[in-house]
Amino acid sequence: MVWVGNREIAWCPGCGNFPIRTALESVLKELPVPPQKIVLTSGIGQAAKMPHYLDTNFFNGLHGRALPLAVGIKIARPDLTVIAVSGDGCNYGEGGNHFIHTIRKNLDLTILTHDNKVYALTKGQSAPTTDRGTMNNLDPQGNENRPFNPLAAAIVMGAPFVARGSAGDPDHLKEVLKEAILFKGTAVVDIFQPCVTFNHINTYQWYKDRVYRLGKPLPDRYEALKTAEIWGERIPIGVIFRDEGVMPRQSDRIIFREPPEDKALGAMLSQQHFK
Amino acid sequence: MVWVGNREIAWCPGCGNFPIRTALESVLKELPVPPQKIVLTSGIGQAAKMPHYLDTNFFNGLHGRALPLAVGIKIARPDLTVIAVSGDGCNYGEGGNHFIHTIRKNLDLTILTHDNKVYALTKGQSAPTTDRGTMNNLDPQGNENRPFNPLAAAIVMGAPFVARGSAGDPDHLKEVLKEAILFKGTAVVDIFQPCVTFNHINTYQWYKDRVYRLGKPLPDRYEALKTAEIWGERIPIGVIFRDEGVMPRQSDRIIFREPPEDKALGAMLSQQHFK
Amino acid sequence: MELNLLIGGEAGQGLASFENTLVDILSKLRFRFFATKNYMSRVRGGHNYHMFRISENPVHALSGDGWDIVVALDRESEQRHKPDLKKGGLFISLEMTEELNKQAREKYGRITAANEILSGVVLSAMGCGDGDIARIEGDSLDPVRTGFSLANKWDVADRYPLSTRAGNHYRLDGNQALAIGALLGGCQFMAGYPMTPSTSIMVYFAAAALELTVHFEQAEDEIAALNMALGASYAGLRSMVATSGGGFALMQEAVSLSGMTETPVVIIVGQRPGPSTGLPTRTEQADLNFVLHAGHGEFPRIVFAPGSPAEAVLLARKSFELADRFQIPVFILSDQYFADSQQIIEEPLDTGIIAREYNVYGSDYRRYAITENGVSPVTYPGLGDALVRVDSDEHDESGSITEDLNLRVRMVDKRLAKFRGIRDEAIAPTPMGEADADVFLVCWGSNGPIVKEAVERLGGEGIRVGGLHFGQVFPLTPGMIDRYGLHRRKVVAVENNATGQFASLLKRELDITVSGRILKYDGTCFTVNELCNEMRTYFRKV
Amino acid sequence: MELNLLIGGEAGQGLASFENTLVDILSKLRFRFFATKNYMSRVRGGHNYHMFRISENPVHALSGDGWDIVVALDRESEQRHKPDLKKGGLFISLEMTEELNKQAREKYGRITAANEILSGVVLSAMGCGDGDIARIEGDSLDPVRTGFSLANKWDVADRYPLSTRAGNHYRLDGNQALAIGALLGGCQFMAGYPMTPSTSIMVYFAAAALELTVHFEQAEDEIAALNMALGASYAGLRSMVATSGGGFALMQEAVSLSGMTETPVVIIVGQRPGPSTGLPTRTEQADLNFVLHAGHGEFPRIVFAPGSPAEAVLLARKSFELADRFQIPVFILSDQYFADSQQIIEEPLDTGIIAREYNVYGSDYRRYAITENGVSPVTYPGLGDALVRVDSDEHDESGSITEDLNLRVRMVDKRLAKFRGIRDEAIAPTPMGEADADVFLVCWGSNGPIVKEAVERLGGEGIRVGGLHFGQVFPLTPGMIDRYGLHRRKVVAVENNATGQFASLLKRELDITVSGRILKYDGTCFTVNELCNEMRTYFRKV
Ligand SMILES: Cc1ncc(C[n+]2csc(CCOP(=O)(O)OP(=O)(O)O)c2C)c(N)n1
Ligand SMILES: Cc1ncc(C[n+]2csc(CCOP(=O)(O)OP(=O)(O)O)c2C)c(N)n1
Ligand code: SF4
Ligand code: SF4
Ligand SMILES: [Mg+2]
Ligand SMILES: [Mg+2]
Repeated sequence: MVWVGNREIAWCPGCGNFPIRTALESVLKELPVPPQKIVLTSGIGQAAKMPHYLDTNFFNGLHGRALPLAVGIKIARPDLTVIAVSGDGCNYGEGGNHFIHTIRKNLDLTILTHDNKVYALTKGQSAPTTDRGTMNNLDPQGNENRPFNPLAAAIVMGAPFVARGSAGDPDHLKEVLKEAILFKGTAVVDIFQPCVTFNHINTYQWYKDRVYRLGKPLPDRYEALKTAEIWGERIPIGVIFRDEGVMPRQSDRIIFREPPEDKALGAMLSQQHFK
Repeated sequence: MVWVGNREIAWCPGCGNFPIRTALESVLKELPVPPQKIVLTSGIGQAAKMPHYLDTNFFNGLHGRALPLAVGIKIARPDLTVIAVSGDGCNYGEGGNHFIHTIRKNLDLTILTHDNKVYALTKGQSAPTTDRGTMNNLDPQGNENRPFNPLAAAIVMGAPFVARGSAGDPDHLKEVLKEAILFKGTAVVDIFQPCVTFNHINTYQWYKDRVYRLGKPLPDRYEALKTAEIWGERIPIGVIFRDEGVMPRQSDRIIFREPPEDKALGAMLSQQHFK
Repeated sequence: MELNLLIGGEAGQGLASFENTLVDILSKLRFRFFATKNYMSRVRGGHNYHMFRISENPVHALSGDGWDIVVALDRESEQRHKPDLKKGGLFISLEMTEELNKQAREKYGRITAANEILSGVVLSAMGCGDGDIARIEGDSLDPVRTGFSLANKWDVADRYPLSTRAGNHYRLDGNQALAIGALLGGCQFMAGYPMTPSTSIMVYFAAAALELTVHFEQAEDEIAALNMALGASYAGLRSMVATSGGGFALMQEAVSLSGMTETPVVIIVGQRPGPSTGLPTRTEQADLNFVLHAGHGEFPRIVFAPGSPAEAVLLARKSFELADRFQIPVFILSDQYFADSQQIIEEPLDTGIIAREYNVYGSDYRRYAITENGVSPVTYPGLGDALVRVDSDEHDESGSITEDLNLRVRMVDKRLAKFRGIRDEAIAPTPMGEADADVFLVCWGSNGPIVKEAVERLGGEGIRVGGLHFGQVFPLTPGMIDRYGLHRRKVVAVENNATGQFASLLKRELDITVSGRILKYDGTCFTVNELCNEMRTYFRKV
Repeated sequence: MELNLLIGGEAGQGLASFENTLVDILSKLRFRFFATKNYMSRVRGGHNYHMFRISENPVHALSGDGWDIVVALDRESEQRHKPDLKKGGLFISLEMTEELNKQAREKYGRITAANEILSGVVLSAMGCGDGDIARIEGDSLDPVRTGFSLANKWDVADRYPLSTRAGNHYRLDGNQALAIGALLGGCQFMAGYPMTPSTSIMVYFAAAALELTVHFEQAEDEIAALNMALGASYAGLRSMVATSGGGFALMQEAVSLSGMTETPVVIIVGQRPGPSTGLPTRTEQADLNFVLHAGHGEFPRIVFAPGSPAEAVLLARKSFELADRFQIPVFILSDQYFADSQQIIEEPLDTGIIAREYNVYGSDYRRYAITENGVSPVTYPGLGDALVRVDSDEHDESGSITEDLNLRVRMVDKRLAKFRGIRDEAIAPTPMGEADADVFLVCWGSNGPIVKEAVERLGGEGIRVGGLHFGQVFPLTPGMIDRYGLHRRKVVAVENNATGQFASLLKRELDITVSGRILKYDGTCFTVNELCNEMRTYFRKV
């Protein structure tokens, strides 16, 4: 059992989820809003347990469905800071349709994905981000699918803020997370997360040998796209794309605790009312 | 009622689906395989009725699910020519998750989408490709979502063949369709299809004023991406990206009518058998 | 006295506009009517027809007794429907409507005036003259008068004089009634993906969002729709979705999520003939079992099936109250026939809006505190010091994942304990006909008013039958029916499906043996006449 | 004589490897055993335990009578399970296993040797000596002998001498049995998305694909999985999917599609406690209703629920035959307890592979030709001149969309007509205990063997009870049970759920009143002892 403070945490010792949790916890503490005004949504998987290990509101829902929950919450309550956090299988696999369409909605949301390139909770199958050729119990001859590039997909869907962090560089990760959450609009962050139990390829050391921090975000979408697709000996992390020009929708209209007035509804109803 | 030959067709007179049907029909006739070896899959919508109006095998399945049907068929029967054809709502909306992941599978399939930028069969709601600001009964204040660009998405997912056709240019469309179907690998074609009943913006004339034919496909993915995103006064059609380098998987392994042999299964079973 | 009218033609010929024009005039003139339609799943062509029953008495079903007037906008309509014209009825042929169109174009410069001219013909047949049409305004007035002259020419004026009229009333179709009920129930959030026959609920809600503090969100799929609604409900808004069988199929996992997280939500399922895509624009009642058992695992629910727009307003409103009270999913079963039938409502509607309560708790708040009745105190993020932690895994009182198996049992018991309160609230079925008859017809949902009229008609013929319409189909409690002594009577179920799903439910839940099943599954509704015939046969056989 | 052993510890401490080592040795030595496990939904930490029952008699359930040996790899295991150690039983403490690990490392240079040493202790307790272990090969042999010495040291050698052993047998867990049954049934295509407790069926199938002409495809989600399987089935391969409640929830629409298009498919649902995510690694039988009513609309289906691996092989094999024969979806209900229990099968298995038939038709082929028994001739694309046209809308005989409402009725009748043939094929329940007892226990699925042993044990005590295990839970026909006169007896249902879903089904389908329900829903299976206690209480009350 791993304990952090007086919390028992159900992750394996050494899991990349721990530094991500620590980074997120300190960012949440530094936000200009109290924890009561923050809601985390998540799906099912190891990463999706995250909300249980932080002191905020949360809705830990279904595998793959963290995003539509977040959309419903944000539309209902523009006053809340809404962050969806789940694994790569959850957000890009089972939940892939929500990933592409939530971005298109242009709400002021943060989408965090722990990218361990594996279905960890179910013990090691290929995730959308798994490299070709990777072998596991359901891919005994090696995964044949081209890996899904979440950052490139997010850019193409029109996300105004697209970034990558790494559990192996927690200080940098903290900065990225903070910038993402404070960004006004849909912010997408993919986070490299070593899974010490099931992923023996993309280890801390593997990332350490490759990852470098980007400087300023790239202003040009195509440059950003190219950068998002850099993979191999050198892999960039940081804010890859940031577009200030887009105003998120729906930030002003308050309907919570503002029930429709009898009079207004009466006026509508009167069209069906014949006296 | 519209009749084509002795077929009654349930589309509105003037619908952009007619020229697409004619083009597809003549391509199918020119293919080096008999109609018995061709399978069309489709979902639900106006476009999805297409297979009923052609003389091949078909599986007209569920709204949004033309692609997994096609995947199952192609894996079972590499000897068949498999074409999935449906509307933009079907393939990119309800079926968006299959769109992105089917491409990653790299099978020898063709994916055709009639892009009328509207949910026509349900009478006019916004589709994923609908422009921002478009008004309709469910978007009385105008659609707020960024439009989905299917070609850009396909390129980013790694599709080796990505093209656009237009019902308003049937000769060109026919060429594009033929090239797509003959291509060995996943070929994605988005087809502009005027809906004369529900889409009063993207009309034949609108396309006529804008559409131009591309020359050779662009060899560079980023150039192709840029081209895929050109929108406005001038809109390119044609094969935007074509990568010969990728071999589709699974074209060789025949299992149809080759049931496992008693002996082979016996050998496996013997691991569980103790004498 | 009544007038039964059918107008048939192709999709795209303006049948729906005619319906709107006529019912609008009828409503304004306070005529009692029932209107419904039968249409194909295509935008142009095919064969559609709209049916109107205009009467001195309140009418809420098709009589099935033949047509007084048939209007054929194409040859197919003539072939199909002219045979059902009553003796002495008026057939308005293609040629006659062409004359009508000509006048519309020539006299009024707009083809839509044809709708008003034809309405004038109908009004004249009903005995209306210039004096009656004061409530019709502006543009329409003169074309209606043209219709009067045509009626004279076609010798149909005053043939079906309707003297009594309704008072103060509402005119609604089933989907409007559901949407209004939802708004009255304090619903502020709806997410949806278009699907016949429930799309128009979304359309109504989206339109309401222009005027009221409510929101409609078009989702990328039905999975997202229900998850969004659960998110919005969790965040503080009464929420709903509406769909049909195939879309509801995609919502199953989130239904179970609602059950586990105890997040209230209202789910409207507009039934159409299945399986799968089936007949997308027709009617059926074959998803009862699917809705009763939707979602994996065990959790409490309520299923309503209103029979009339008035009941729909009432039950939709109540659904939101009960969903919140018990923190459960509440289902409303509708169908295409119900959704697309317009009629007038003469009973008064309670139009007061009810709303969610917003209680504030401190930092020791536990979302799943175990209570006697299974219902935990609820609050929403950002109110007071409470953190609201909800979880799809089995959880402890504070919402944290648990694998404590004793606690698991207590949590199951807590959730299922709500059934007690739910059963206490059960809404009794509506009795019809003779309370002490030997034979009882039972029905649910849209068949209610049809069965009611059939029971009354049979009673008029001296055939003693009782009837029960179930507006609440689940749970079924002995208290709902004990006064009717159904165990001693012959029970006949009337259902729009092929297997008699409600009949089986009565067996399972209340040990009632249904001895006869009158089932229809061709995609159309029953008519009163059809039901009466079935019952007469039944009595001959018994 | 038998030996009951429990080993407990954290996830990641090698409990599963120990289980594998021990059952492997036991199998080779032809001991009769039953092994199952109880584990948490995490990869490391928490509390897991594995249970073994090794016996002279065939054993297929946990006895629940206490443990002869408890091995605790951590303090929590000691606290939880030492109290259940039988008087005189052996407790192997943390300190003792540490000694064992030390020997493994020092003597054999590999920690995994500890599994063999511990197995040696157990074997010695069972009376094994050097002479018995000839069938154990190579590396393992010496560590097992080390275990023998430890057993001597701990004074447990020969304490539970097991003299009789099984003959020729198979060793399988529930999921292996299902996968093997599927392969024997000619299944060549499986698509899936990982989900406990069904993932290992996929693992087995994916491994089989390395050797056999079958294919496993990992899908992007469960919706895709079932649609792929339907595509493959349409194209010519017997196909299946396996999942659990939440994944099955996502397959509902495609279930209905299978019904409408008459595309055969086999669907395995491994149940776990819900609603929603619930307790992902525990056991329950609460998805019966969900599976019975899965998919919108009305269409025929069969639902099996095997109780033993042998029955699982048989029914899985048969599922493919019946799915093809009637062109329907066939469901197999399993659960985590069933999936994860390993045992030996002594009855002979029919290991002949059956296969689909490939008939060839001409150009006048009609996929949905209406026949007396509802089954149309079937062929596949590319065989002969036939075109194979299938449609999710209502369709005519050739597979074209139709809105002909008379044809609609005939097509519904055609599909439902298959129920007649299906009912004729119904597999009778397995009787247990006294055929003329006044009290009958009924159960389904994994409870079968537990109830069987309980009934026998009670019989041994002079308590006369009969029992019926239903391997087929739907449809239920009078013919399946008429010889047992259940209407005259007291029927008690045993189910792993909180509401007694099968009991309600018996009421609805066969009008059998279940007077007692023994229900368990804490995520664990029944033990024989527990059931016997419940029954003794029941008899005291009656
Ligand atoms: C509908 C559904 N399908 C499958 C599962 C089983 N399941 C639980 S977690 C998981 C994969 C988790 O992978 P990922 O999202 O990458 O999270 P990780 O465990 O790697 O952090 C799966 C398939 C489920 N809970 N629900
Ligand atoms: C699961 C499900 N949801 C909704 C529908 C209703 N529906 C039928 S067609 C359609 C949209 C069709 O749009 P598109 O795919 O673009 O086809 P088009 O009619 O425009 O050619 C919808 C929403 C359905 N049949 N199934
Ligand atoms: S299995 Fe992998 S992802 Fe899950 S907790 Fe362990 S190391 Fe982390
Ligand atoms: S509604 Fe639009 S897409 Fe459908 S048939 Fe008519 S024109 Fe074509
Ligand atoms: Mg992962
Ligand atoms: Mg479209």
